[in-house]
Amino acid sequence: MSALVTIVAAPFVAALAIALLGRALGRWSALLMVAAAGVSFATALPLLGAETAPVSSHEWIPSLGVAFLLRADGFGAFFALLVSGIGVLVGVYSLGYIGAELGRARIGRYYAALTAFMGAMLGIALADDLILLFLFWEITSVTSYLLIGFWYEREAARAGALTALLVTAMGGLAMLAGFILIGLATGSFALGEIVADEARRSALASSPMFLPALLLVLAGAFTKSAQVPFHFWLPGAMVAPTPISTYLHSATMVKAGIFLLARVTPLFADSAAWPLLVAPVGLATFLLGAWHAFRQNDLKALLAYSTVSTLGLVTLAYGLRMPEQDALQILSHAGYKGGLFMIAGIVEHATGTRDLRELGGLRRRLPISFALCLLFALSMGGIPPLFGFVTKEALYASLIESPTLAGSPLAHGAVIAAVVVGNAFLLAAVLKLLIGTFLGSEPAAHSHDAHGAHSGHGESAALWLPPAVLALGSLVLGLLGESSAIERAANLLSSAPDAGLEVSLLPAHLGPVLLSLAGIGLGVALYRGRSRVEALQRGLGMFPDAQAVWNRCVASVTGFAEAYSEWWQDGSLRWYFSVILLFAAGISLFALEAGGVSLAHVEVELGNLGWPAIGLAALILASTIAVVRSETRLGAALALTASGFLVALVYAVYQSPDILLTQILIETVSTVVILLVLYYMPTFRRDGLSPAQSAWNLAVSGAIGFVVFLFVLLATSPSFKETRNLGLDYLARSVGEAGGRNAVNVIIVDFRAIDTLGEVTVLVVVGLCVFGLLRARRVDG
Amino acid sequence: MHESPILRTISRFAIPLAVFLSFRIFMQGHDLPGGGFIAGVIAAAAGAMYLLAFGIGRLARFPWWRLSVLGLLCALASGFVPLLQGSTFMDHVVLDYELPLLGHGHLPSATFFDLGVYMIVLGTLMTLFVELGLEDRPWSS
Amino acid sequence: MNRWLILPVLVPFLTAVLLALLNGHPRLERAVNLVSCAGLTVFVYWLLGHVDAHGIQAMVIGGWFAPWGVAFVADRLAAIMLCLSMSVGTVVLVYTFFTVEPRQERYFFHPLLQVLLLGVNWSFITGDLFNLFVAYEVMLLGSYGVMMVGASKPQVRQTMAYIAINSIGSTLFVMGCGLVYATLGTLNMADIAQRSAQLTGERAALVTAVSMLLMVVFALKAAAFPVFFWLPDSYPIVPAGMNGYFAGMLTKVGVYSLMRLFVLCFRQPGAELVLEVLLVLSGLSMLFGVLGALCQWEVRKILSWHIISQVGYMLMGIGLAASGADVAQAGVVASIFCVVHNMVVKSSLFLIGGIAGRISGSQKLSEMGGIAGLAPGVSILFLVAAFSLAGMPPFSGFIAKFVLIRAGLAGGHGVVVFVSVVTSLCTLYSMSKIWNYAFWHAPSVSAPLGRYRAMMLPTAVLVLSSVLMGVVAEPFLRLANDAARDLLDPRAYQEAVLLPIPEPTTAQTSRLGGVP
Amino acid sequence: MALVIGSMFAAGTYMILRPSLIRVVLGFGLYSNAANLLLIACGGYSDALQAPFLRDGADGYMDPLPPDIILTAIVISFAVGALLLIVSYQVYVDHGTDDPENLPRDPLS
Repeated sequence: MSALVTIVAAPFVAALAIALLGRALGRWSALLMVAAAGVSFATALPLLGAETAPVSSHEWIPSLGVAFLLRADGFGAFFALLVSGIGVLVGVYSLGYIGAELGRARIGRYYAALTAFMGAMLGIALADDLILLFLFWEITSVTSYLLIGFWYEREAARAGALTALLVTAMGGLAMLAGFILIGLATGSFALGEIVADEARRSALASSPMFLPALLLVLAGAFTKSAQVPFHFWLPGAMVAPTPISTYLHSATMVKAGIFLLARVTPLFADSAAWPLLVAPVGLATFLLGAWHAFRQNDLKALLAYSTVSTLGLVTLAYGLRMPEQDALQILSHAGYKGGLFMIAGIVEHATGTRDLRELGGLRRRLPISFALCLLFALSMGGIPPLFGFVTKEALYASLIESPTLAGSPLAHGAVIAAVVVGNAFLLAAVLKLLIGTFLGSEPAAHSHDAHGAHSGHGESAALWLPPAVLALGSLVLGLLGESSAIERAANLLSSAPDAGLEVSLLPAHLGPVLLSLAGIGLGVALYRGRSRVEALQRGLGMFPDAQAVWNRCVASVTGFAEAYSEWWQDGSLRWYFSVILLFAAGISLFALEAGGVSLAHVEVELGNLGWPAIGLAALILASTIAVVRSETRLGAALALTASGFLVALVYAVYQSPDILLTQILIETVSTVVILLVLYYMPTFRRDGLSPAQSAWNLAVSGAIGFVVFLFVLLATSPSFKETRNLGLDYLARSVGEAGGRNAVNVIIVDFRAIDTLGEVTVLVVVGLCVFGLLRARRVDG
Repeated sequence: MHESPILRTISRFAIPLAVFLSFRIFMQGHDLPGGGFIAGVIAAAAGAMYLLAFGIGRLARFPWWRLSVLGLLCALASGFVPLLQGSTFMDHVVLDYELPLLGHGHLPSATFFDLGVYMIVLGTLMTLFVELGLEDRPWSS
Repeated sequence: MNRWLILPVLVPFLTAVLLALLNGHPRLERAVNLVSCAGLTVFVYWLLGHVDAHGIQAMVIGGWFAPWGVAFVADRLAAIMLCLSMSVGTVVLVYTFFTVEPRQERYFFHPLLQVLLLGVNWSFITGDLFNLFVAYEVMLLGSYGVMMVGASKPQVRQTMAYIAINSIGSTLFVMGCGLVYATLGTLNMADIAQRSAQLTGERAALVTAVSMLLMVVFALKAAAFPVFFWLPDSYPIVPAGMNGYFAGMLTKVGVYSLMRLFVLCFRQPGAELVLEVLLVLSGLSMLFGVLGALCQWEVRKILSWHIISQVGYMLMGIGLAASGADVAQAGVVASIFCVVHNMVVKSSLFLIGGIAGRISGSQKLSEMGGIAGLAPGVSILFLVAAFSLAGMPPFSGFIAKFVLIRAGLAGGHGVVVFVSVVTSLCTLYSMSKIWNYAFWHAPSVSAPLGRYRAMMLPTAVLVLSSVLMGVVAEPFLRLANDAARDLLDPRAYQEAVLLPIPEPTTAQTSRLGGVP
Repeated sequence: MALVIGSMFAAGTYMILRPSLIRVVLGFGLYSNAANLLLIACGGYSDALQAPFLRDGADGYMDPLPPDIILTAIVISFAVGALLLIVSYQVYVDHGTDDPENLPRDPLS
């Protein structure tokens, strides 16, 4: 089994083991998860040095051109390392976070889902076959659904989980359609193959499917990484346990979307549509996220919005055709944001609340957390010498030299200004978090036990070790920022290895520094004047409130569904019959019309039929009308019988004695049955239908009658009737081969005896049904 | 159900007549109009007449649905035998038999089929009649 | 072996008779019923293998020649359907052992179940239009019986409506047979394919119109829009367990007949009109089926409405058969795969619904909750089945959706593809609605109300096979591919059925021992 | 002929749309008769033809297939009709009304 398969398979195996042993292991399942993550990490590490991206291909569904195809280029390997590395930390962290009091079975399910999710993320990182990618993609959606709903007794948890599932699944479906379009246009689902093959790429670019495919794939990416206008599901998902928020909704899953952007950049980025579609969305998300982050008082909500914001920034980078930025930005963000989430978890654990208004002065009770939080905050704020500063500098640098924007100085300036402002808001937000939580004085309102199981914990090693690792990394990478190793790595690991990205701690140019300083200054200013800003924000309200829009959509759809099904499926036989019959009549008329069948070639053959037959017809009509008009049950029944006998006479005209006899007998018997039942049934009432209803009934009846009339007229007229039919064969063979002179009877018991068998079976079953029904009622009550 | 004396007297003649008729028709199956079905219906009609004339008591005791099921079995068997004999389902075979007194004769499988149909029709129709007859009670409640 | 093609019909036939005679000995009945089902299941799987290896098998009842003798034909599609019918039937039977009430067994539950199987198998294997009608009637009678066995008030009431609606269908069916006979002079399907292909002009158009009438009949059976009324009103009252079989098979018989007749049989110029109509109906069925499901709050009702939308998927595949050759192929493949996937998953969902009801004493979402904690095993089964139905990978539903969307996009039918995607999103929504209320949520009961573990076994079989079809889809797709090829090119079918016929013998040598 | 069949179908339809179960059943009775007439008509007619009791040769007879189909159809529709009748009788017993429109709408109630 190749290394790539091992990377992906290890977590799934572990997940299965946990699912089976979960009850026994309880919270120690974490160790299995950590082990699996470790294995994946260790296996992925050597892939970095590889000259050519290692590939592992296994057949899956050849008839659909879908293969189990894995490929680890620099960016993929980087992503895999990120996922598995943070997986280790989250595993350890969960060990400290998820208390045993939840019950072993449930904890087991938690770890099973979490580990399976990790496997799926690794799959996304390495999948080279688009359909395989989609498979892992959906698995992450499902597992995330289950994990967000971990505290499923809470309404908020269920709602948040459902919204997240629906939004991401919606994007996923669109993405699948997009992938299929790509596959149809290029004739392959293997991404690496498509990218490498000039012919395939141009085939896609020139196909009319290009724009639809682009839009659909973007829909998938944007929903997954919570870009405007799909950003609303992410804050809602914060009801999940903090390790989940850390891992899924900050460090990895939400980055799957931008990972996808990186993957399809080579296919789409050269088109004119790309920057116009991607960059604005990214910028809007960046600003909106920063704006909302600053106003939040719930720690996790604040972090969630800042996450949205950063994802927007990276999307912007892709939109401006600067994919070389991605590894750098993703790494630093995963570092400080993951860390901050973990800190938030520790704080909540210790105090039982996440509300900044109830927090403060925790630097004494949680000194380590305070130190770590300080580092993360500085990194997030882009303060030297932390890694966040390095990455921000790099971003500013390439923004300034962006060739995509070079065309229009106005847009160029606007974008740069917007980015600075956004960063300022983010800095202000994180300052608010840091200071509001750890500095100042501790509110007396702290009730250590009010929040039950979660309150009163200190900083156990399992809790602070993982963020410490992240903080250290952020510090070290920052200090190493000057070394060429980092720069090489940043290039090697990005999705555009040879774009020549420049990374340095000491500013090479003046521009980026000025921008950073401006941003920092503005941020501090914002923080100091936060009361006024917040007042302004309150004034604006939750604008724009995508969540509300979404809710309204869902509500209106279900509302419409309710109205429709109440109206359509209203339990009224009359309505059902009418629709069915009208449908039959209408659709066959439509067919006749479409086929251009005309009555021109139809000769009516009354003469052929002879007068007795015509008289008979008149009688049948009379008795039929009698059935309809009769006001008494008996009259109607007998009229029906009469029409039956007359029909029998028609058979006589048609020279078919057998059915004549049968018809008469059956009519008699059914009359007996009807009379027997009528004996217990009520007498006829007037219909009491409104004129409209009667008119409707008449219309339906008329339509049916007309269509049947038409069909019979056509089918029996010589110009349409097929003359060389089976009947002749039967006549020819009845005597010779079946030895019967009565052809009809021979058919009944010889040629088509099986029909007769079925017919009598029906009789028997009816007998059984009636017996069962009446006896069950009479005997067992 | 109320039984009238006239009906009874008529039935005394009619029922045996009907039974004979049904037997006759059943026998002339293959060549002229007839066959198990019609015969069965006629027999059932006789049953109905009996039911009306003499009340339901005696007839109710007989498990008519079993008769129809057995009839189905009979009809199936007629198709099944040829299958066992290596021919296809419902192929026509003639069972030749030797009886001590009657000498040998032959019995086409179609006859079994007709017999089955006869029993089915009779059984089912009688089930309907009897069950409906037994329903006799006011539905005011 | 051809003469043994009768077995899928004959075995349930004899079993039904036997069971009726055994009435009153429930243990014995169960044993016989199970043995017969299991045995026949083995046979039909063997038959599938045989047909797959040696091509289409045909026999003519009574040893006559088609087209005037009634032919039984087993091509790949028919064999596949038989396998599913018997597998689901057996599984459901085992399940009902834990749910059926003595009262129901006393009044012919077991024989009626066999009659149902008989009718279903019969309609799969027959190759004659009017014989199909007879088979349908047998099947319907079986379903009537099973539906109202035990004769509770709602059962009898809804069965009445069900019978009435189906009577309309039967009348139209008879009319259709008569008109087909008048316009084509034959009832044998292979012969229909042959003769209709030779028609031209107005006669062809008339045949199309007639076939349109038949389409309505089968659409009614398949519960397609706008004639699905009977389904949501009747399925919820079918005895627990049996509703699994109903949901799995009955509508699919209609879909199967549509495939059989409109892909294989009717080939007159202009015949694709029916397929185009079907494509439109498919979109509407998906949409209005799933919409109906969205606003239900009772598990069985939700699932029943979803059947309609799922039928839409299958019809979409059939409808694509009107397009160019390879799209048609892909479409029919998709349709077949959808049918297979849906029989398995939909049945399992109804069975799981029954278990959930057993656990929480109700199937109203408002009265359920916390099953994920009460019975993790059941919740896992549901999760898999539900996500499979919603088309989530790596289960069979995903493959079905994938091949279908692929075929649709290849055919350039963007709209109906869009509808199908929206539908599967809504499906996901209502599945997770069940999950949110019945499996999550605060528990409605402190402990499971009834014993349910034994019921999980048969259910698990179905769920696992759905997983299997998703993970190793290739062999199933290969089979579906060949089956679709058989349908789209009728020659093999005709050669198998319409053997060269000797001239009529005028000699008076009778086969009945010499009636002169 | 076509006229008769068409009007019989119309009448049957009118019957089954009326708010009385018995009338519905009778309507289906009309349906089955009409359908059978349609079948026999589809066999084609000419007064030259005679009943298919074969002497020798195979021409000049009525088409024997429709009668066979009709026979089956008659019996089946009779059986189903009887079942429907008895079931609706039980419905009447349960709900005290023979108007399908007055029955409970919810299948489960």
